[in-house]
Amino acid sequence: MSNDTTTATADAGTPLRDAVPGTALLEVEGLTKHFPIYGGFPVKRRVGAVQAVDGIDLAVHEGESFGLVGESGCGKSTTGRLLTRLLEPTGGRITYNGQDITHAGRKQLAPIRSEIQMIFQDPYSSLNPRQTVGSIIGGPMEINGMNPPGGREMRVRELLETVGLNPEHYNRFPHEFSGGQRQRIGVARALALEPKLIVADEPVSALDVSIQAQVVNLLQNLQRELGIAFLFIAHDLAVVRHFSQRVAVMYLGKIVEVGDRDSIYNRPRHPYTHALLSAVPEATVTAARDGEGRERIRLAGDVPSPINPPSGCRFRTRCWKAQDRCAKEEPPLIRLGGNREGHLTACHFPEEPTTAAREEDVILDPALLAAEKGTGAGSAGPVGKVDR
Amino acid sequence: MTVSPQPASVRTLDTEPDTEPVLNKGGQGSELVGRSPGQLMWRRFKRDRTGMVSAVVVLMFFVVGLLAPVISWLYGKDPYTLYGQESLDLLDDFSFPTGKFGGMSGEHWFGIEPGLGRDIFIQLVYGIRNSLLIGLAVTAATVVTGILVGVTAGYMGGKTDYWLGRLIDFLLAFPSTLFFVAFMPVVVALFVSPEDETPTYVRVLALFLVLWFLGWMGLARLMRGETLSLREREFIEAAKVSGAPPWRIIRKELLPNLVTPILVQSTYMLPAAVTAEAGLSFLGVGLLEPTPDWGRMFALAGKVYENDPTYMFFPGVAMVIFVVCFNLLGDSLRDAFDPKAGR
Amino acid sequence: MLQFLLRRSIGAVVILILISAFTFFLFFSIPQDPALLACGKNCTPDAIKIIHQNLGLDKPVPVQYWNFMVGIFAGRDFAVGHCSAPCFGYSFANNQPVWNTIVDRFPTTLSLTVGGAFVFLLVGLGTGMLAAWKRGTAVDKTFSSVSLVLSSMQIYFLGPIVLGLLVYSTDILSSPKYVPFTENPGQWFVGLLIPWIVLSVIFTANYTRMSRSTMIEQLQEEHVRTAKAKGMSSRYVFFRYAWRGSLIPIVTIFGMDLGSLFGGAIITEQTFSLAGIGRLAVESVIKTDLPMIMGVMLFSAFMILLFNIIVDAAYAWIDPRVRLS
Amino acid sequence: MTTLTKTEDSPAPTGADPFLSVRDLYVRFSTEDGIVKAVDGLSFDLERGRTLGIVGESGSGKSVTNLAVLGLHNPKSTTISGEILLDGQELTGAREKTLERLRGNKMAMIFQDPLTALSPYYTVGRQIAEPFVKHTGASKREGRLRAVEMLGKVGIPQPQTRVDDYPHQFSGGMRQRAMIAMSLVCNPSLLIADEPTTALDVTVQAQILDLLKDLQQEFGSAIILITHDLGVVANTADDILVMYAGRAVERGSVKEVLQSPRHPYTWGLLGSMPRLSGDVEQPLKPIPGTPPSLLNPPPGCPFHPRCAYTGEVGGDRCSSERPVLPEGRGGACHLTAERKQSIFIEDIQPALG
Amino acid sequence: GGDSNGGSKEKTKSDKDAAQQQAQIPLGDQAASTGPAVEVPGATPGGRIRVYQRDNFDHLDPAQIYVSDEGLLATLYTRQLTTYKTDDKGRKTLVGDLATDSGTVSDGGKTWKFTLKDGIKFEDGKPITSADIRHSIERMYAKFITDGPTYVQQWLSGAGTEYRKALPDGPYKGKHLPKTVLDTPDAKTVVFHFTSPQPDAPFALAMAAYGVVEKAKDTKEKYDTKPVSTGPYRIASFKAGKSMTLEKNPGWDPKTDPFRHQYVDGFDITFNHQTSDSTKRLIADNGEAQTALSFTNAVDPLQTKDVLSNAAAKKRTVIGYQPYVWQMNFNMDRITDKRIRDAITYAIPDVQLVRLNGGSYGGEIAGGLLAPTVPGYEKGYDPYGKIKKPNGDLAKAKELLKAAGKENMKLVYGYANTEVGQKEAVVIADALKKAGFNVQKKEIDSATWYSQMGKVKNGLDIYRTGWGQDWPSASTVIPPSYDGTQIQDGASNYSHINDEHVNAEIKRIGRITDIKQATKQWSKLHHYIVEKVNPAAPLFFTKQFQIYGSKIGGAQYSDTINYIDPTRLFVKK
Ligand SMILES: Nc1ncnc2c1ncn2[C@@H]1O[C@H](COP(=O)(O)OP(=O)(O)OP(=O)(O)O)[C@@H](O)[C@H]1O
Ligand SMILES: Nc1ncnc2c1ncn2[C@@H]1O[C@H](COP(=O)(O)OP(=O)(O)OP(=O)(O)O)[C@@H](O)[C@H]1O
Ligand SMILES: [Mg+2]
Ligand SMILES: [Mg+2]
Repeated sequence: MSNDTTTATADAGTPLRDAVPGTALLEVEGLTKHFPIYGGFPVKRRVGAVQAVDGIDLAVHEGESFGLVGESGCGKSTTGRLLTRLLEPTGGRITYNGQDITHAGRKQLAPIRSEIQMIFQDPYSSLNPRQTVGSIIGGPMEINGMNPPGGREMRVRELLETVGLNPEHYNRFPHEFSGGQRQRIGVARALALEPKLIVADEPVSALDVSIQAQVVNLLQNLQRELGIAFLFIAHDLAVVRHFSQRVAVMYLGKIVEVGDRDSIYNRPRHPYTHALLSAVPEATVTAARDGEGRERIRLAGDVPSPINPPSGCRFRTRCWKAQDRCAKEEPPLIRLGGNREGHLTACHFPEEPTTAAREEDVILDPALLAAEKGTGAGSAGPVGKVDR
Repeated sequence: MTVSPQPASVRTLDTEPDTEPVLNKGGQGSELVGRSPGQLMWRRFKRDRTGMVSAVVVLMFFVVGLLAPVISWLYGKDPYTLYGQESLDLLDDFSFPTGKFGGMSGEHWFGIEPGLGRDIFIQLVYGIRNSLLIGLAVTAATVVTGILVGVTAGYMGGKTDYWLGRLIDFLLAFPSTLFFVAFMPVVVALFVSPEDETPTYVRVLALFLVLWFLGWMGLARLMRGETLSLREREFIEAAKVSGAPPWRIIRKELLPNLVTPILVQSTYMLPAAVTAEAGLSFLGVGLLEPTPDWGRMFALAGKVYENDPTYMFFPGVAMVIFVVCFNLLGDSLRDAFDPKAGR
Repeated sequence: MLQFLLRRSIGAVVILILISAFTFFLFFSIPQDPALLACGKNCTPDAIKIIHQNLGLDKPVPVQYWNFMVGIFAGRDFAVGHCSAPCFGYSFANNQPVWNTIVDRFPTTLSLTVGGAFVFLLVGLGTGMLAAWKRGTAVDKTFSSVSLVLSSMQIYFLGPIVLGLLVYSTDILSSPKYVPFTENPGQWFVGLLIPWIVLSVIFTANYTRMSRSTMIEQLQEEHVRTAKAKGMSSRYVFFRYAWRGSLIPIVTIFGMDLGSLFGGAIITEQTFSLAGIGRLAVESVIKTDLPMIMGVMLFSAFMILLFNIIVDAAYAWIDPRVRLS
Repeated sequence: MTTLTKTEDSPAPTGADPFLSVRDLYVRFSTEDGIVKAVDGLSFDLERGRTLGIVGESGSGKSVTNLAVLGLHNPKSTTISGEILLDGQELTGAREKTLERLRGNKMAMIFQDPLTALSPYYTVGRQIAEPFVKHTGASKREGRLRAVEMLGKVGIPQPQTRVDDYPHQFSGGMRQRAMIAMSLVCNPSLLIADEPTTALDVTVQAQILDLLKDLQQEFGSAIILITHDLGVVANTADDILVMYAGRAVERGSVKEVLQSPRHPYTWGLLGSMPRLSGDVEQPLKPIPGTPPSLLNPPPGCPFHPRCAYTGEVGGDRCSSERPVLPEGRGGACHLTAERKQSIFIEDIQPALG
Repeated sequence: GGDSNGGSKEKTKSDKDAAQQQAQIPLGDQAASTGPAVEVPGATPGGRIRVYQRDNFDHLDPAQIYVSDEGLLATLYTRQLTTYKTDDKGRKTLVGDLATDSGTVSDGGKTWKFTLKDGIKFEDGKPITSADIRHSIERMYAKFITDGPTYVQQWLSGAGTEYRKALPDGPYKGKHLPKTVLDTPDAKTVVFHFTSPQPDAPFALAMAAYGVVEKAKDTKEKYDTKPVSTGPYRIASFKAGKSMTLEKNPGWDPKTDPFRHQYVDGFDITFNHQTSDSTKRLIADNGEAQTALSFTNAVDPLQTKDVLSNAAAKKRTVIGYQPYVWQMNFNMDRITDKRIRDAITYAIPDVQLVRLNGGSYGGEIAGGLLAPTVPGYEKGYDPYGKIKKPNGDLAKAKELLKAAGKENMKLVYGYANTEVGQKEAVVIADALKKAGFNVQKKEIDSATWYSQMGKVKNGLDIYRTGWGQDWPSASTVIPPSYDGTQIQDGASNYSHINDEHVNAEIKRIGRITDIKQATKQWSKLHHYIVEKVNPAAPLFFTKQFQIYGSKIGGAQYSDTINYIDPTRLFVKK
């Protein structure tokens, strides 16, 4: 087991903002996960599959925070669980530190288990209600045979302190803590093994904003001080923006756009990224009320079923720019002209790289359309587009 | 940033609390020891009067069962002596007790048994002992099997789950009472060569096997369901991510969380096992004379109640109390474990 | 739906075959010779040999099993004559065709169960729901405790007492007996009244407790609250929304109870001397009458499986989520 | 035009009475562990056609308040005192029959989780038609037609066929639309939406919020929008009520509250929200500590254990004296108005970016 | 004494009954054999009778009938060449039933000739001919007849199972017994040519098993469930294990029948009535129970007291001896020392067994091994002091065991696994333990009890059996039970006694054609067996204590049927 600390490659204490460091800690190529569906008559057999993750490529570098956003059911969690090898990939390759762990068994994974850890979404279900905080955090050390100087209990107390909990809570049970505190316990557990990479699956979605901020700050500090790399999964774009240097946008099992924070938030090219950004409610009166500055895109319906994803570009069913080509050809994830290095987009008809005021609102929702028409907010136009 | 473990309860609406309850109580100095969910349950349970009374009564049954030999020694009677035959005036020509109230006397507290003339009190004590022991053994075995199969199926999933599920379906389709009646003799025959006496323990073993064989599926299903839902809980994944082997996950993560349903279920299963045993004895395939047996007393009571109503009273009332208290205990336990599942 | 039924039926048949094999082979592992039963007073080795031949017991056990199974599906020829499918053979004890005996006994069990089930379902659900409705009141407490005490009774204990009280000493009701409904509905009713009462006393309690607790659970469901928020009356919410949800566990238990009762209410039939499937089972066990045991065992298992399927179908009827998935 | 008709100096209602008026509402639950003071002296008003956003963290009593308005609490374990006037009609002590007539008719509610809030056993159409049939005395057939109409209005494609679907056949967004259709079927004057979009994705959330706004314009209902997301309120509501530990700590119009908040808790909320346009270098400013237990809320100002400015108030006023929330625009805090303004401008605003 | 508690009046009555039962039965002539039977006083025709039975009638084919409850039923629907008739004074006579008289003997007792009456018909109106009688005998050689007595077959064609070889397929493949064995010279005459003198032939032929079967209607195996009637009633419907209804047989002519009546319109029999159930119903005497009885269920021992304490119910009872002695058989292959057998005999507390079986109404302590119904029975015969010391003589038992030097010897005791059986076992094991035995109880399935006891290697030391006479003669008790040449699987020498003197005596007495003389000799042999060999400890004689509904008339205990005589019953108006 290598005891190199990650701080060796990334300067401790300095923010790794917008960094594209050279060494990839974790690399994923064409990662695929299909959950089989059984049915049929008279003997049950495989009749189809949920294509939860369908060929994604990504790389997480040492010490960086890589954000993964997307709507519910698009395969974010599945990706996270594939990377931590909680799930067996259907296809593709996962390389950790140059080592292929795509199909490694429990024994083979043992040495790197401690290096990839996970933080979970639900602070209530992620802690065993029957174990004390001490054994929750100490358990992973015990499993991996770690005997830190001063003993495990010592170390657990240290960790509790690190995440901002009272070390005296060692003997308490999870139900005696609030959601935010529980999430800290989860963080301490992940830290116990001194990991190099933490996969955080929506670690703050279940928390109140005030608590969420506490946890985000905590994670951010950890990332900076310990140089831990994060795969940060979230559906809240604002949180991701705050925490991740690089961001990938997922849609229906595929990555549609990936790039550094600045490119994604300020110069998105994929229509879906545009739509996502425009849907985030902002707590500023000006932005919200006066309709200035921000475009307004309303997509119709929900994400299609991953069992029968649309052909070609998966977003085309909800895209206002979709054309015949989109149905036939799957757009590759490439760097478009005018994009920065590392900013890749999968779209045949990319948007202009600006989120500033658009010429038009995109409203695909028939109900909204009807309502807008009824109240005279907009005049009739081609379906899917309403002239302002 | 501590939370008081147990907020002091407020009695009246108007009383403004005068202590600062939330923060940093005992933050320094003595080590904070939290209350485990088990302890909380116990506290909640202690407040439930019905539950406590039932628990005491149930405990008494166990004590009586365990101490049967001591009671017998103190009482100076044993369950095998045919008192009514030794002195022929205790029973009349039709083998009914000659005395009033089924022959109740200072000598024979609950009277003597019609027919063989044994002492009812000590018979009942030993009957309870035997029934309880069998019930306990059956329950224990059923619970262990149920957990084993249920947790395996739930945790392993896939083919294992499928086939264990089919096994359960198969066994559930057995008509259970009929099976008991039909196969008690078979099971006995399997263990004893026809040349030897059937020792009581073989009958007990057969009873045990038969009740166990068709008894565990319900619990297994329950355990499977619980395991399936627990398996989805993220702390299991957390353990996996830190490389815990399956056995450790089952032992340390799953089982402690299954204790609750197991305990509640067992309290319901034990009286069921005891009454099932009694039912088998009624049908003539349970324990045989002269082994004292609660169920057989029950069955005899139903036959002689006209001539000897007293005889029905003791085993019958004891059985009703026993079953009622066990069920109440189960209800209370369930409430204590899960305060939301309303009564 | 059809597919579901078909699939379940195939599964049930497989289970029945397994049960038959299990029963058959287990039975033959007893050292007891079934021929002794048919043998009577002059049980000489020659006589036994003849009986073995007559009953087909001289063949190896797997062959006997095969013949038995063939008989069920295709019918079989016996010395006594042809026995058309479903043929479960002839009783060792009295040479009656097993199938006819079962068909003959079933109406008794059916009447006993249907009547009893009618009472205990109705009363059980009624009291349980009333208790849930009046939760925490004296009514609730009375129902709950009475049902608890009653459910701890055993049929073989309660039966004789009720008989003694209502029949032998007071002549309020007549002794239990079975008169076919088609023959005389009045007597059918009167004759089965006591078994129904006793059977339902014991079962009712279970249903009271069950329906009470599931109703209470359902009343806490969020969609029930929604219904209230829509302005629907408490009664409407109780009977439409909460009740529908509480049906699933009740149907499950009811199906299981019916299945096992139809397969022979052994103790009840024994207690009241009713010649149903349950008595048949006990008799044939006492006599080690293999074909009859096999027949009854399979019949009972069939009933259990049948009701399993019915329950599953009922789920689909109750819960559209099941129906459409 | 403003909802908050009462100004600080004129507590008496002026002109037309507000459509909904809650005065001094207390809701207490007796539980095994003690008495939960879920709502503790809450007052607010709401006029027709306006939207009131109630924000506050989890457990601050938002839902309890609104369930109290509908009278949906279990009377056995709940004590409710205070006044709830709906269109001049007293609701707190009202008989169940009266409430039944109002619910789903004059006042309606949309629940957070549309999957559990819709009965799985009946078709969407039936569930929508039910209150209509009950309150208007329409026939079943008319009810069904109305359900189809409402489904169409909330933007469900092919409402004639979807009306016979069951909730589980709908997607999350569609279910919430069905919930909305159900609550609007009798043209209620008051619509309470309890976190209607929390369970939904951002894109769908935006659809639903737009829909609510449009429908409000059409029906002219008063809306209470409960949420813990200030962004949602900012987009949708006219006025804001900030709740903390069962009490209202600040209220005002959206503009007022977001632009010049007057309570440290509101500052905290604003400071802990990450923004799309904020400075990523700047760490978030979380509120320290955890929400208080309602079994035993802190005395005085319930926020004081987490408040950074208690020192600026003289003595132990914060921990002993309960600050009052003035009628109309204001915050329940012992800090002086000037001090509040200066703290906000100097400490808080810069961090918000 | 053990029966000190019993009502003395009943006791004397049953003593008298026993005396009648054991008297020699004269053979009736043609006059005695003609019908119709003497009217039962007060009898009126009409009405139906409900019958509560515990067990199903497993066999209806007469040839398969050997047990008493089926035998009782058979008196209603089948007729044999001979039968018993009781006169108004209770005297029994063996008379011709289908035959005109009780038979004519010749050839030193080897040849018996019977002539059929006129007007005897089957259910379907066909006259009964000698060919039918012949067929009835011959079909008993067929393989499907596995139950039932074999006396006549063996007398005709050889002992053991030897006889089957004479006609392996029965009459079904066109073969018949030769004329030299069974001859039917004309339609009315049947002649049996036995291989040795058989003075008891008319008695044997009175057994239900020799009932006539119509040749044209013989369905072989199926006949067992649907026999053709010749008696006053026929089987209208039969649902095995559930119910049976009997209705009047139009083919039966009372004028031809010397003892049966046809008062009631029919019987409605239901099975599954445990004795406790039938007794309770009959004591209560409510509704249909007033016209009900049980053919064979005795009063439940647990309810004997109820019956006796209820004056109305007590009036509705009958009691009589059954032809059994319950005895505790010693497996003489295993217990070879007579002292041990004696010790066991002394130790068993007979009175407790009697009590468990209903007290003095269920039985009476036996001193010897011949039942009171068997000619040759001696009242008061008590070589082991069982009647004097009804609770056993443990001191003597211990002494004997000590003398034999087998203290604490292992004793495997088999008992029937029934409710009473279990209790009896407790009592017996308790006593034997006290006497110094190491008792190993072994419960045995009661349904196949005798088949299992009949195995030579049954692995048991002691076990209870009761052998009933087939007709009132010690020749149907002593040879089957104590003939040492008959030890084989399935034989009824349950004790495996093989005493040369006994064997020789059995052979000798069997050849005596003078019944009276034979009876004396049997009695002597009985003494020898009990006192000198002691193959079985006498336990008790069973009594049948029955109760019937208040509207039933004509109920009388029959000592040939050993239950209430069903042919005499009528419904009171
Ligand atoms: N074990 C499984 N079996 C079958 N399908 C699954 C399984 N796990 C996930 N899926 C399906 O895979 C798809 C992706 O799921 P995933 O949990 O990765 O989404 P997500 O992006 O994390 O969504 P959310 O934001 O709701 O957490 C979904 O359609 C889901 O239903
Ligand atoms: N029936 C009840 N019995 C006891 N306590 C209750 C009950 N209902 C609510 N509470 C308590 O009242 C407090 C306020 O709850 P409420 O549901 O109003 O919070 P909320 O502001 O809606 O939070 P969220 O944002 O999580 O929905 C909580 O502490 C809750 O635990
Ligand atoms: Mg997820
Ligand atoms: Mg809420």
